[in-house]
Amino acid sequence: MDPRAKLPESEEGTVLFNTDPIVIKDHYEIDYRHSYAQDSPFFAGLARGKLMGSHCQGCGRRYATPRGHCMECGSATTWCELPHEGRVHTYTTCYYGSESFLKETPYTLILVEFTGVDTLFLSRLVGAAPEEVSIGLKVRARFLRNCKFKVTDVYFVSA
Amino acid sequence: MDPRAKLPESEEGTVLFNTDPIVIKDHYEIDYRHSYAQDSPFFAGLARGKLMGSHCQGCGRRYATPRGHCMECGSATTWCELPHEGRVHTYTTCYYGSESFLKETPYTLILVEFTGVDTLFLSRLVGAAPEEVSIGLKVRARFLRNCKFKVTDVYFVSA
Amino acid sequence: MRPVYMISGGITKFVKAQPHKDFRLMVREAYDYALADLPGLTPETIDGSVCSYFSDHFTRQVMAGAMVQDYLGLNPKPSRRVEGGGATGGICFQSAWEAVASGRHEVCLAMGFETMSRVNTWKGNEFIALASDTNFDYPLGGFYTGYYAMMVRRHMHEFGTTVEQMAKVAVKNHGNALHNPFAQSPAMLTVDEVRSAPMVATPLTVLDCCTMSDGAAVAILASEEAASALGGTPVRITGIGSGSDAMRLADRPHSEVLILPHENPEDYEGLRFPGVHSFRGGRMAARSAYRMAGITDPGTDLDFVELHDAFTSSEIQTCEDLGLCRYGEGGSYIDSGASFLPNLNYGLKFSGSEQWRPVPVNPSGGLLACGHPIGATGLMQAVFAFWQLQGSLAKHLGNSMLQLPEPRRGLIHSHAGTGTTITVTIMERV
Amino acid sequence: MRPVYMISGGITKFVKAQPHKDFRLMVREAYDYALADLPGLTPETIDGSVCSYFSDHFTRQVMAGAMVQDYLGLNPKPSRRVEGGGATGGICFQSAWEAVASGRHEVCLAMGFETMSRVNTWKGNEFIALASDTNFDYPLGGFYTGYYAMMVRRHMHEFGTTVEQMAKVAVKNHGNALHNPFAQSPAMLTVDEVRSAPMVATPLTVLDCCTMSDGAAVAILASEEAASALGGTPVRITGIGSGSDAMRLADRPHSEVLILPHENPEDYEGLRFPGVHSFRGGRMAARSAYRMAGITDPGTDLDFVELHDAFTSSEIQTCEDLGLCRYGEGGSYIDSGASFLPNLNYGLKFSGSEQWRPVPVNPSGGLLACGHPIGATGLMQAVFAFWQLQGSLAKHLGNSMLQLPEPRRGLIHSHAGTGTTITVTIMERV
Ligand SMILES: [Zn+2]
Ligand SMILES: [Zn+2]
Repeated sequence: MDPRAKLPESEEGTVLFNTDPIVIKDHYEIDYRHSYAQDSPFFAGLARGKLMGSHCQGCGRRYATPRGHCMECGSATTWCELPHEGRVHTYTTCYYGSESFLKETPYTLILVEFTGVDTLFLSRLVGAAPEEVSIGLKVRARFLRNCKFKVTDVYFVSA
Repeated sequence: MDPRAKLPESEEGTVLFNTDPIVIKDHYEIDYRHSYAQDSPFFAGLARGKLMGSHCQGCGRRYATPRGHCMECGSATTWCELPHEGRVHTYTTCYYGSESFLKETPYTLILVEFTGVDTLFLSRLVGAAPEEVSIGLKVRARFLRNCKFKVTDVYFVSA
Repeated sequence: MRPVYMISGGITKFVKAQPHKDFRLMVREAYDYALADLPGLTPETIDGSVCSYFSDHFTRQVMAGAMVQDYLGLNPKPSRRVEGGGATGGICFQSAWEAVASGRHEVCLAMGFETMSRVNTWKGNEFIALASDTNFDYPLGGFYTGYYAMMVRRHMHEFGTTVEQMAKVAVKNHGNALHNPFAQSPAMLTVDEVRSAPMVATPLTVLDCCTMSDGAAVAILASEEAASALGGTPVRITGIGSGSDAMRLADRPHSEVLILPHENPEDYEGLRFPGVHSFRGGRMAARSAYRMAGITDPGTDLDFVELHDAFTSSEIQTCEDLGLCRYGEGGSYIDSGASFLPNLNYGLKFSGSEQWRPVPVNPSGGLLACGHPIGATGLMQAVFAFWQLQGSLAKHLGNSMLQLPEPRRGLIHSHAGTGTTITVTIMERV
Repeated sequence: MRPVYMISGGITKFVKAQPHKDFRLMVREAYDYALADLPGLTPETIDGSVCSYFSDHFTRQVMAGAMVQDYLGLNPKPSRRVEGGGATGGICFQSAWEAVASGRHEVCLAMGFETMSRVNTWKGNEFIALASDTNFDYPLGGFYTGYYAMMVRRHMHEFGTTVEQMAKVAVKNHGNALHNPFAQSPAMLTVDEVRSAPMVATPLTVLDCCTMSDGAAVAILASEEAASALGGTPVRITGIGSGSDAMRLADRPHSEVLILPHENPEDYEGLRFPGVHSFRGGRMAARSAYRMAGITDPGTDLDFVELHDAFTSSEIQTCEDLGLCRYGEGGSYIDSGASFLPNLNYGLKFSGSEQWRPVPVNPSGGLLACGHPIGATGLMQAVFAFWQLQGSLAKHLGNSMLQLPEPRRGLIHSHAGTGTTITVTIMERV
């Protein structure tokens, strides 16, 4: 045992924002290996320029965003392809957003209705000024060529 | 409105760990402006080479780690200085730890008893091989000169 | 069902940032307030606690509730955390009700807090947006104000609701808060000021939105026996209800309206519900709470409402969900002045419609003006409703401007992200 | 108190990583199992749910419970999340009990999950360690195994407990799991293998510790009326208790033992309690649950125990907290063989002491061998206890090796970080 043991001094210090009270800058980060699990075919579909929804084998409902089991009757669903054209059900233009997305502001969000599909699809509308957007506007899906396996690989433009 | 609007393609892609299911690498990080609030004097004390505990004004209990109100009687506490010498109440040597601390393994944790103080103090023991540590071992506090305003600014060695 | 009472409550002032106090000390202050307000109440009489905070991200501490429990000196008594997004405080209050109603506890402490100032506002918005689907919604912008903006845009389309009607909600609630010293942002506003404030997500300006806060609140619930032994002026909890909806707006059904006792299905022919214009979970919560409390016409049976106005639009939508007016009438309802305090001057002209009985909504100032430290908010509403029903507002606020004459029955309403979880609780003067 | 029954349950197999299913689908599978096991039970009969998961960090999703609720098609019914660290599942079960006992629900679904495989093991340990004081404990190494190691080191000092006694717990629980197809890591082990496994934090080797898992479990609780209407073989919940202790080991008192009905204060002269050797919250939880269930001598009155053996050491400590043996006797108790299944061969010699009545502890394999997907664990225990008391283990496990003959009363025990929150629930055959 060494009663004179000393930890080495380091010059990596701590950022203080205040001393009364002591407020420190504290950083935390996480790397996930995030699985899309049963929804993976949707993201694979984006890479092929397809919008994949779910079709309930029990009650026939169609979901514009994938869902392995039907919310209404509980049956398992199968995959179905969605149309690329739809209408704006509602919209907003965001001038602020989460920290991660601030650099993308302003951006316009729309909920898309597809004929024959029972739920909506959330996406961004590109190429329209905020005042040009309206409920009922016809829109068409576009896909990024360099797929990022994110829901943002698809976006909409006016049809 | 521009029906031919296109988002620019970017070459920042996504790391995939698997395609069936699709498993992506997903990073998240946070910067806190973390306040030590009412416990700030403890951290200021570390910078001055002092261990500051709490002394209950109601029942007289002394706490080895600061606590603004007494857990037993609910009274407010005042600050008191703790001795720098104590004894090992219990210990362990960790060969693994959280991701952030893996590079520091193995490290030895001790709970320190101080004479006249009713609770213990958690710290690291430095300068002792795992098999040299035992309950009752006399230990003495040491302080980093380059303070980081973390509880690790103090550590213990055999006395 | 075993009767349950609220017997005391306490709150801290809600503020933008309180770096001098951590969450434990803030709850301690609210708790000490509640203990001091009912002399018979001591820590020994408390059987256990339920703790409410929204997010491990804001606390930078997992199991923060265990640290509050030990800071209050309540070990080794039972404690647990409940969470339901923005409705966390309402869920906490109802969990404490269950603990007492089930016979498990005689006296149960409901305690809640949030410290939102430990990150910047846009990071805080990000934490909140992590409570939307992180695969399908969050990556589009990660922004709850955007989701609510889409909801009210559809409400405007379906019902003709206007941005000026929304602005009046801000005028009312900030105006009420001028008389509430616990509120974070009391203000005398005009409709023009609300509309000309910076746009956040069309059509919502920054004054259509509540702010982030640091704060804490506690409510103490007791059985009838414990309530009479401890004295004071207990208030009875006569109805509780809760409801839910799909996490994602996009996934919600377009189906038939859930009907309240005073309504008819014919009132809503052709209306698809909830779609993205209304909160099905709020309607469900109200229906259950009304059934338990024996309320058949909320507009007649309630004397005031403290509801979750995180956005001016949600107050309008919620007045409809609660049946204070019919679906589609929320805009005219605020125009009528029925939800304003009759003794205050807001600088507004009302429509003169006498279609609705006056029922003050958010006399405290609501989330818009009090602030919204998430885990504390639903309990803050309970404390205000408790004081309102006790008739003790003058004592606690230092003025009686917000005190209604002889209120008999009030409603509190707590709400999570676009209506995923909603609670409604009815409280009555004994 | 209104009687409450468990009427059905379901679990997924616990595994190291289940990337093909997200948390919603895993809960769905457990839920479908429970529905299929009781034909009268349909989604329509369920009044609401309580959801249990430990951490927003593991889910990468805040309000994950709302997404489970909608995936199960349970909107717009009430739902809420409860959390209490490692005891989250036990808290969930007791919250569902409160929902039914209070009269709020006739049938309540308790559902829990964790997906721990979405980060590496040491990051997962970090998430768990964020549930220790992030100012005063976490920065020292951020490691719960280290905290438990310090506890058992003191237990060894106070009572002479040995590492070989701890190893026997691992031998027992992994051996039991050989007959449980839902378990993650069944194994025939020896004391030597446990001791020669890699050291994690002295004296705990990797085989003294449970592993991280992906998995889900559900339990369905009902009132007496609903239970008889729905048929099947309900099991009655006769006692619930819960306790807490200071978040930090260092802050815990060194005071007097809380005494159970069959004990005397003189048994513990000179013993300072809980110190860091014992779990005061577990003792408190047991005492309350025993009082409610009318248990005066747990060693005589219980037929089996499923307890939270996140570490071999905690099983030994917990047998003492529960009063299966006295404080300090936990090591001799495992040596005696009283907690082993009499029909299995573990390759061990027992001490021959007949001081204690045989009460199998963790016949399922416990956390050590079943795995520990945090939010599901306490509910998995409930499901095993339910099947054990029904006498239906052969049906669910495909063999009857773990089925006790005519068990009358069992105990389940759920536990959070070094004992900050602990629940004890008593279940009885009707
Ligand atoms: Zn269907
Ligand atoms: Zn004291």
